[in-house]
Amino acid sequence: MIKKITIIILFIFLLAAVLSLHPFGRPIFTKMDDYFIQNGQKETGSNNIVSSVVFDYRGLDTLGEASILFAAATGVFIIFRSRKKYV
Amino acid sequence: MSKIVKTITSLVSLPIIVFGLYIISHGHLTPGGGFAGGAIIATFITLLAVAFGKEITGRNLSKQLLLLSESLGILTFIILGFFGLSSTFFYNFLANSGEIFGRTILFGLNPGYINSGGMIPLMNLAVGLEVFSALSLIILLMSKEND
Amino acid sequence: MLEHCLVLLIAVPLLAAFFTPLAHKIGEKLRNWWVLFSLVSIQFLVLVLAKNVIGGDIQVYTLGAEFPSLTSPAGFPIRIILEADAIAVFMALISVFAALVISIYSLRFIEKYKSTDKYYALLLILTAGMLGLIFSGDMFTMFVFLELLSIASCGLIAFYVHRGESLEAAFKYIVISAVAGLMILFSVGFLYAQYGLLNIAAISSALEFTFLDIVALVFLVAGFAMKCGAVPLHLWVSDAYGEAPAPISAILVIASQVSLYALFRISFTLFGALPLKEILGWLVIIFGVLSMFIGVTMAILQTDIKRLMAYHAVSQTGYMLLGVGVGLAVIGNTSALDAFGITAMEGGVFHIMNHAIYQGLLFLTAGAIIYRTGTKDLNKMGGLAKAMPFTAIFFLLGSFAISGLPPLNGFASKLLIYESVFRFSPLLSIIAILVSILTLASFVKVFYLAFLGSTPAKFQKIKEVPKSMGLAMGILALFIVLFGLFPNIVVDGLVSPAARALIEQFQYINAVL
Amino acid sequence: MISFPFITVIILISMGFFALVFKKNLLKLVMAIHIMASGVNLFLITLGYRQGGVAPIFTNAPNLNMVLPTVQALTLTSIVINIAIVALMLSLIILIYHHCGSLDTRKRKLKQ
Repeated sequence: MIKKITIIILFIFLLAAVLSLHPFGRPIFTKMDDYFIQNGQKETGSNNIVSSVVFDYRGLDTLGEASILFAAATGVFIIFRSRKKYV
Repeated sequence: MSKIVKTITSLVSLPIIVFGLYIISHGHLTPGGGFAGGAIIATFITLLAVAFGKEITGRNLSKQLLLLSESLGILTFIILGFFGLSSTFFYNFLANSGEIFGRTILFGLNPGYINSGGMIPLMNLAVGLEVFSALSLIILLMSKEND
Repeated sequence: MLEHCLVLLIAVPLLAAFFTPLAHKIGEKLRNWWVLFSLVSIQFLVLVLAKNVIGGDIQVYTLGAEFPSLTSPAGFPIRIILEADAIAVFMALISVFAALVISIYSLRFIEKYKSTDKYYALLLILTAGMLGLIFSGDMFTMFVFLELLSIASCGLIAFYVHRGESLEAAFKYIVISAVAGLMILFSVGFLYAQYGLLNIAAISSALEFTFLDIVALVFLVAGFAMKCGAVPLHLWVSDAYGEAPAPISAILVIASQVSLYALFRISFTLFGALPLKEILGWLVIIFGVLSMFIGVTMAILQTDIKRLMAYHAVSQTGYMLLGVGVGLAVIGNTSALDAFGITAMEGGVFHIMNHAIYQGLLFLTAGAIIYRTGTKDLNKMGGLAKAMPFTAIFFLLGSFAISGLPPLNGFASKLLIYESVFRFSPLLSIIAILVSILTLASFVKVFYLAFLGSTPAKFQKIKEVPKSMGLAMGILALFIVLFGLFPNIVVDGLVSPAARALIEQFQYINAVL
Repeated sequence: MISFPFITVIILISMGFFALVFKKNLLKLVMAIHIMASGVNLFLITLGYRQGGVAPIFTNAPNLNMVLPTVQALTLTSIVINIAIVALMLSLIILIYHHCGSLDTRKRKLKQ
């Protein structure tokens, strides 16, 4: 019973938090994104600003993400390394 | 799987690969890029695993090859980062430099020139290879029935 | 080359991790040398970085800019900025040193299992994840490297696939890490919605006291508290440390200390300006006291040697939370802060290093026992002291250090905590001393059951552990005694600049803006 | 006017959290994590929308009023992290099923 109450409290808390956000479609502070849109092409030379953000402005995130995929594939390989002898 | 499914997979596999490579190579012009294109090509391996079953998933050779290509893909990606170490890690030294991908792009709409992204197309290819082999490796490993 | 060593600390372990499977294809020997060589070079890089960060100012590195210190071309930070101040270098020293010792230990410990190159690749990725989480000055990069840490350690916890418990432990660990990561990502979304920035220094300078900031603070503290093994969400700790291979449990202790560091980074640097520091301080103190007490009471009941040490790790995390929580609670009035707040924080931070060392040594000795006898159950063991004298000595050293007996390093940091917390509120420090006595009691029981008494039939002819495992345990034991006998060198040289760096939030911000 | 996308985000996250807390089957736990992750991704994407905005790609874009690009980069990373977590969980479930014969978290009978 307590779990149901906590879920409802969490729902109301989240609802109050989200409703006090900026209205959908009108973000308040966009100076970082306007900088990307204005000089994305000049600095990185690519038309797709999202690709320039993913690979050039925030390259370390993509390196972390590619190594996350590498770690997941290695983890799955460790888990399934030998279904027959289980060693 | 039945004969029809096998023939259809062999027919449809080439368009999937070409479309995936298009998405990867035009990552800096059109939506998509390394991750989306790699995932598209990984569906080709899933299709093979579903259609041909044990012939594909049982073979160990395909898994070793995928392991190799995964390590190669991510090694090229991190070495591209090391190339820029003259000024800082991940520095886009190819952009606006006139060399292989160095065409300078001015602000505003343009039809999109293929050799314009600087290091971004190379990174797209490296990440595409890595994502393709990681996802298909996971699919092949998980679909190994206990023989 | 010097200013690049901050980013090389993250790039070199990743490069080494991606090359290990290829090195394994060439030869087993080559792979071992490759892993050890890369870890030694990372250790060298950390020492170089530590030398000029402890003495001088905060090192800043912008990835992808023309030159490393071009942090904000348009008045606010655009790219990802790595930032190393004294506390970050302090944590990095512990993580890299532990990873080096653990890879020396697991050369012989893991060799009889299949796919050992994957084990070393994941170990190096785990080290890169820890270093990335420590040095990232960007909220989203912190989230990415926290996830990298969780996924790499989930693969390692499930290493003994033939035992059902370790699969269950890995599943519980990955569920908790996924939920914690989603909470942190949700709060990064809230902070981005309000300020349009992702850099920690930029957000904390633009922070105003709105309702959404409190929501973001709640989710961040909840997410990192889940990952650092504090009491209310410590369910995964006993399973994860108990079922993983012994060297992996030792480095998982450091991984949860690193998310403890991230919790301090959030509460001190990111939300430094918020006036509600006392409530946050008291919250951390309550987490600490609960962890101390529940950890030790659960530990006494255990019969499995590694689960017992896992619960002790939870109770020791309580000491760190208590120490730094007292510092956070009194950060408002400067008179109390200078009186005992600083010493409380120094005690907490110094305890992070000591705990990492002696908890690592205890897990490695448990691994040595399991390597030779094959069982984890204390009732089946007995009389191992004659057959494994070195392991017995190392275990004794570790248990004396964890229960804070004078000549060893546990006593040095616990004394700092007792003194300062006593002046804050006597009851808390009495509880801390009581928990230390209970810890000593439980470890005396373990020593008697495992090492003294009659040797069961099948353990008559077991030999001492191989050289490389003995060497790894010896290095840790050496540092226990060293820090115990000369604590002031370490406290003045490493710990007090780290504690001061946590408090001085404006230095962190001026380095970027 | 109420911003409806944020309400769907909250519904998704609470549904995921509800299933995580109450459901006992391991597979349903994986689905719950996946639903919560897509809820958070939707939250990130809707934060970056601008009224009448177009995707921030300059090849033949209809107009220059563009949506915020950084949020889409964050969501790309978050989706890949979610793939990795679900892949690890599913492979663990396959082997747990081998060991325990059932996916119910309460029944803990080890087969061998």
